[in-house]
Amino acid sequence: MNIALVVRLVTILAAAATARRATTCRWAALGGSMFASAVTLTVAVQVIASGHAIDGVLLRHAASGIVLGYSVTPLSAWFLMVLELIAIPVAFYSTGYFAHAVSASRTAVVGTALNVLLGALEIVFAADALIVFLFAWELMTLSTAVLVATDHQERASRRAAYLYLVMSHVGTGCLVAGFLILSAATGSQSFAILLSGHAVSGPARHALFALFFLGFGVKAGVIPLHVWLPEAHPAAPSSISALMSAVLVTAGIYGLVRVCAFGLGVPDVRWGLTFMFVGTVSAILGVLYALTQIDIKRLLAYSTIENVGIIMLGLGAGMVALAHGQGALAAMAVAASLMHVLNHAVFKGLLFLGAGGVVMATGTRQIEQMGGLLRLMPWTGLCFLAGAMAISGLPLLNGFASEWVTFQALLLGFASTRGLVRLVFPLGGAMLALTTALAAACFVRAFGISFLALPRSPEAAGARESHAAMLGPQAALAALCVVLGLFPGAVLRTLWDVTKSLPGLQPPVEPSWGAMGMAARGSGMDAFDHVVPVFMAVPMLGGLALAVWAAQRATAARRAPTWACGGELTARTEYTATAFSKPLMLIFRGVYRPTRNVETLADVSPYFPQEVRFRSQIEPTFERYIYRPLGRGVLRAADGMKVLQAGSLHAYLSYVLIVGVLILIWLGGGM
Amino acid sequence: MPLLVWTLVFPLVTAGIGGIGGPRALRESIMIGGLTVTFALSLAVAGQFLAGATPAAFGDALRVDGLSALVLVLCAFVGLISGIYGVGYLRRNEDRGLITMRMRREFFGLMPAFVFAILLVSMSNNLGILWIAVELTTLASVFFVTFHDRDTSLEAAWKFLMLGSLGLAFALLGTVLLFASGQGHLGEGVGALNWTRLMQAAPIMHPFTLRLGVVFALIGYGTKAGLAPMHTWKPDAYGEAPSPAGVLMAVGMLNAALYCVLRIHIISSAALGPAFSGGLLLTLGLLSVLVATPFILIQWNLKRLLAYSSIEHVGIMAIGFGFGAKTGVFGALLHMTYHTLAKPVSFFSAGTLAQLHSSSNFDRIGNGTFTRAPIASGLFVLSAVMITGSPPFGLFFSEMTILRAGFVGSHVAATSTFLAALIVLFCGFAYQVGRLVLGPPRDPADRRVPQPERFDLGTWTSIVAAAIAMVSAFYLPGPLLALIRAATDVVWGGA
Amino acid sequence: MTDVVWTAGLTILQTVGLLAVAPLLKTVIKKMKARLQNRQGPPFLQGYSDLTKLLRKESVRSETASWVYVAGPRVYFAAAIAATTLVPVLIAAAPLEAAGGILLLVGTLALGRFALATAALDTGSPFGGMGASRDMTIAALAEPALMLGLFTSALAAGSMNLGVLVRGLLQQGPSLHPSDFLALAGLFVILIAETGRIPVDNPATHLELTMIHEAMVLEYAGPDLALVEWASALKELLYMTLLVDLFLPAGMATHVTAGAIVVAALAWAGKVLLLAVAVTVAESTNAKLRLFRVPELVSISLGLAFLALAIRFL
Amino acid sequence: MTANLLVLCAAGMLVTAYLMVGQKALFTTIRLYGVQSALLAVVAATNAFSEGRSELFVTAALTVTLKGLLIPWFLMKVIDRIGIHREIEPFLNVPASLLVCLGLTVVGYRVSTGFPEGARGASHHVIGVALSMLLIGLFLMVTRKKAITQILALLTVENAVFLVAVGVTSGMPFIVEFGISFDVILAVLVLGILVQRIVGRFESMDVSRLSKLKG
Repeated sequence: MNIALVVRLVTILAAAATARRATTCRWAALGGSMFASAVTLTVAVQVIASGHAIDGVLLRHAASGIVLGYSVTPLSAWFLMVLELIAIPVAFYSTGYFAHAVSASRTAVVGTALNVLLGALEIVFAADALIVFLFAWELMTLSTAVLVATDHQERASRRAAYLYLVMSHVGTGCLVAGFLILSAATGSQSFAILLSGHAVSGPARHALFALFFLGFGVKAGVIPLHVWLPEAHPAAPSSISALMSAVLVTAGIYGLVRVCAFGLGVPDVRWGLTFMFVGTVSAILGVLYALTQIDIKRLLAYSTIENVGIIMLGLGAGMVALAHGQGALAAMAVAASLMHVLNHAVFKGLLFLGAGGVVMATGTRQIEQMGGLLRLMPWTGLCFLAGAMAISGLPLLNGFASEWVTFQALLLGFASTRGLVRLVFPLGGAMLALTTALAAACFVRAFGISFLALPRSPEAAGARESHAAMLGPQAALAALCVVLGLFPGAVLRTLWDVTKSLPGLQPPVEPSWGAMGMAARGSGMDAFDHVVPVFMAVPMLGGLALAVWAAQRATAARRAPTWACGGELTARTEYTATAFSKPLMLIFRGVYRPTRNVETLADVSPYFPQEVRFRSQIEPTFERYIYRPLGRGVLRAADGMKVLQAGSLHAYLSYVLIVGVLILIWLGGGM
Repeated sequence: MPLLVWTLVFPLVTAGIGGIGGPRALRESIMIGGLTVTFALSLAVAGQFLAGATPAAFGDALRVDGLSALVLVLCAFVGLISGIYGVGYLRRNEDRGLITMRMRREFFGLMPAFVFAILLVSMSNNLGILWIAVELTTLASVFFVTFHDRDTSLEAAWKFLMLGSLGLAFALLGTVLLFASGQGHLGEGVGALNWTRLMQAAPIMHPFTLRLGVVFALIGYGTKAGLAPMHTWKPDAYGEAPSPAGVLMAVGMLNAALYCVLRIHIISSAALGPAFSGGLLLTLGLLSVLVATPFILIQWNLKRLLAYSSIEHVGIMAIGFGFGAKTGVFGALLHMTYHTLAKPVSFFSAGTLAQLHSSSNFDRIGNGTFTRAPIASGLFVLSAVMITGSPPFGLFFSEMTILRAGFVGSHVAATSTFLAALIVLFCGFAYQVGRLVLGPPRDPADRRVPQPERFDLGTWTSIVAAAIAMVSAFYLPGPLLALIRAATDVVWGGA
Repeated sequence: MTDVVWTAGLTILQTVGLLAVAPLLKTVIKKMKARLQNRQGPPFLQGYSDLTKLLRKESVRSETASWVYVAGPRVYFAAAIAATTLVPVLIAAAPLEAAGGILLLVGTLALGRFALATAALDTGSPFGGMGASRDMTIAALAEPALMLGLFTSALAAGSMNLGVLVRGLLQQGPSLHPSDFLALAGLFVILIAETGRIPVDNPATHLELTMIHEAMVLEYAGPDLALVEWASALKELLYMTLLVDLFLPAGMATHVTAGAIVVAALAWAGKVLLLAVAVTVAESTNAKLRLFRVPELVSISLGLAFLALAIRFL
Repeated sequence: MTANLLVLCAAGMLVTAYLMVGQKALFTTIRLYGVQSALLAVVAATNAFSEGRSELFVTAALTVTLKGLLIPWFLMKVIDRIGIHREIEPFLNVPASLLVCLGLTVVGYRVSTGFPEGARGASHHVIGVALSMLLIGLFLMVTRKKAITQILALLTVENAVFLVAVGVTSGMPFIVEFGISFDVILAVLVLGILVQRIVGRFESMDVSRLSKLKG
């Protein structure tokens, strides 16, 4: 671990030193980063394999006597593993990507910030005490802000960076308060003691839960704390966006798991329900917003919110189970959410990398301007399709696996709890089903509109396939999607080892079905359900073969133009992304509150319009009704304070007079 | 003659020569030389203290204990770097022909005089001498406020002097009352006002008189330190003073004033227990932080921004002392140290930016300075990160320590308010820095094209200062740490 | 080893069997509809001749289409076939129940839908897009209701694996719990929605603007179209069988003897026919709903399913 | 006897302070300040007698020369040099001001009761007067617009402090006393210079116009 961080440090220095020569700097920063990540990965794997934590000290801050130490517990190791599994491909990708997408003058900044971010994330996951955690947490925030503001000429990215900073600082404030209250209560700083769960009890516990929920929720981007996410993630360079969406949010998740779920003693049922509720809302709203985006990176960002929601749902189920003292069930639910952390990281990373390639090739982020890219960038297209299918939770790919486990957890939760609470579980399941189906719709749209049919703009028509250095990582991640999808058992088994280390969880002793399959057992029922994707692959291939054989005449097909109602087929006759999501937009108009205005420009008579302009937009509910008023209020209050310093010496003197009189009255024991 | 007297003599002499005149090169070298020697001497004095001695002179009128040693070293350091930067700063204006003879005399004469006054404060053990020394700092700094001789600088100077003198009157009353409360137990002669004697007499002082005295003294010296609601002179004065003097005021004078506040605080803690003056400090500190916050959010002027930030920081230190307990006091002193190291960077870089654009008004400077003055802007961002208490820099650790002391001392409400204020402050700073540094480059059609940034003395000084501040975040030299510990003992241990 | 052979054999037999029957079902429903409208209707073997004709035809493809367009029908077909292997038909055991249960089934069908919808966007024809959009929309709305409906019976039987589930139901014997009827009603609506029947969709329409499923496959011709048609027929049969399994498993063969199989076959045919009649009636007595009325219909079924769950377990 | 004299002088100083609040002519105010300082000197002298502390005589002498004569003379000179009309226009009209000052006096006296009855039983009166004067002086600073009047107000505050020093503590250590007086002189000089520069720039010494620096 130390080695890894030393490497990071060296890399940072190297990157800073070679700032003037962009190429050298790029290779130094990214190469070093890959090396460091590899080292950390080995540490993580080692911990997970052995099941024993690795501790150590990074630095002693002599001045304040604060010791920055780390302790890689199995849980930390899991998150570290996820982090590095993405970090390495991202760095590799960046070697090709930065060359074109990041101006030479900024390479050093980006390279350095990237390494700082990764280092900070590593420390966040491995931190063993309060101060070091907050230290890394802050560092993470700052470096991310720098990355978001990379393109600071753009007003949008400045705004995004600022919004991000503000939101995360409010969050951090909650964390500082929470942790310091804990440490004041225990008189210690080490997580081992702080998060032993015996620190506080009574209402204070709920207050702390609220603080931590807010603090980590902001980073995780759960609704309604999400507003920064769809601004910040797209603003950064795509490979960074991949990192942010895939891993940065998991820092928030990590906190929620480590502190909210397992750090404050046996969770209260209401906490679990809060998690499930927030999770469901985030999932559905997230995917609904994603559905209507035409900026591909914003679309992916919103889908991140959706997946965080799914993760929260599983976690919440686990907490409810813990509250009911059902260790086995809780273990499964938590495992489900942790599994989804991994899977989401993989396919979201993949999708962002793909999007990055596309944006670079077409020079636009609007999918309405793309189209027909599959023929021009076949490999990117293929990988993106794989990612799209994975995120839509289709079998044989990894998305399905984790959602399957989540479903199981929810159903078993229903089967093994009593009272009205139990109805929450199947409802959660139904909502999860809705989410998945909507996600499928969303990504049919995303892939179909941007990669299929005719190019919708000259830029798209002129797109060229990405550099091999950028394709490699995508291929690797796509492959990972398939492997994790076909052998979910292996992942689940690993997770049993991880969950073993968490208090109150009782993972099954003998994991059945080996690497290929997963089984779910409920209390009282054996083999509630199991799944072995590989088996499913067989009839699939069989059916495919049959289809090909049956339709063999189709192999020699005649080509003919698409029928466009007798007209000529152009990009303008194609179905647009907006049109695609129109039905859902109308069905869920309660959520979107869409506003549309149509203006008809006619010169002779209104019945023969020259031009019809149509604009439709969805209302940014949270921004408009929560955040904007808040910000305005603060500024107005600040403005009001101006009168204190209005420039009149007499006023200033009167303050002193007043203070003097008041204090004299006070000392005189009142009048 | 003992070493600490030399420490005072040198800046005084330097001031004298600087005031007389002579060729530019000579003046510059004399000032830098003098201040360097002063710094070296202050280190030597601190060394004596660490070696176990307690340097003193004039019948303990001057006496260097842990607290004095710490403040002495910090102030001497600030004096040195601001002196060097000042030379660079003046050169820039000389090149642009903005400097008159009066300015030269004032600058080279008053800079070391100011340093002298501050050092005198930090060493004096006699409350009377202390008061006189503080008065001297005021008189010395007034002329820096009027330095540029603009309408606004006169206005600022008047306000500064009025509030300052009023504060000093209060401080004097406080001193008199302290003296009165201990009458009969303090003996005769100058020594009667010695802090050490007051400390001995503390337990038997007349409580009411003492209380009144403490209150007035705290308000008085608090005015000099810029605690709200007596802070109102600060933005005006800082906004008008040239940056090098600004640093001396924002760090040197601030530390000195805090030193006085602490001396009073210690006496009252010894006599009445820490709750009384501690509570007062906590209230004033919290008030300062809360007052500073909104003005940082809506600030329109670079230097005033820094002024409010210094109000915030003095507030933070006061809060730390107010929380009390060893942790709080230690945190506050640590904060003082790191603030002393970090603040000059922001003043220097801000000063450079202001000079390049010949204005410190955000609207006049316009945004996107990064493309025009990368070094200064970079340093400014860096210093902003430092003084907002973000990791990996020192103020993060000190603020954490103070916050922790607050929660441990179960001042939950106060600490939470403080924390919230800190967050808003960060947001405000982030916004201001963002709009200043980032953004598209100013269009070439613009007439107000700034001076090109050059690698001159000023720039180098700021770079070095930044380097020191950054290194110090991770490594404070052992002796300095020992000083902080000793100072903590003085303030809390009552040793 | 033997059980591998057994599984393989059963899988192939059942798949082939269902593939063979599927076109008949569609025709039967057509026929019954025609009769209700006092028309003659097509001959019973119409479905087969359509398929053979289509399969023999030359295939024409859009110039703008890519490999996705080609893959679409094939994956759709394969998914339908794969799905059948998870469903018990005659014997109280699904051929591939080792692979997984209800969730996998739903997932597999979703896979097919995904493939077809993507392919529909590939030609650049506005109708393809329209069809895809509407199909995905309705599917998305149907999904939660479907899941809830399935959960109800799964939780009742204590398993999500259709094989285990059916055996469980058979052991419990016929239950007349009201929740079953509610769930059945709910799932029937879903059946209609998913198989593109009136009132949700009109399989017989020739007006593009009202099409959903048809619009999606508008561009396909010849063998490609044949695959799509065949697969959707299979899918319909599959859904019906699923309903039968969940709510009326009586008569299934619990052990493999010729007699039992024959009985099971007759029983199955009867039950499916019953459902077919129900579908026909629904189609003939309702007018097609506007697209934006569909959510209401589906939400009704969602409500039914949830009600079923509630009254069953509270 | 001495005690009565002390209280008498102290009361006299308070009266001068009230008169300062009460009337408008600039020169009169300055003279009033002179008188006030003289009374302060008397207090010092009385204490010198009663305590038999010779250095208090020096203090008294210093006070008379510096505050009683030098400073008033200097201020008048400044006024003459910049020749502005000698009216004072306060923010608050006289009756209101007097009322406020009464309140402040009450506060001052109320606090003074907390003090120990010093050797001569006078101290709490002296303290009361001193605190009241302090507050009144501060009040004058707040309400007076002209730079000079503000300086006078400040000096009144200073006098109040000195009154405590000589009246209650029977004198601070001499060196300190000397240094302090010296500083006061310096301050006044600087203030004078500033006033001249202000008037030279704004053609007025109405400091309420100095309000450009906001926010």
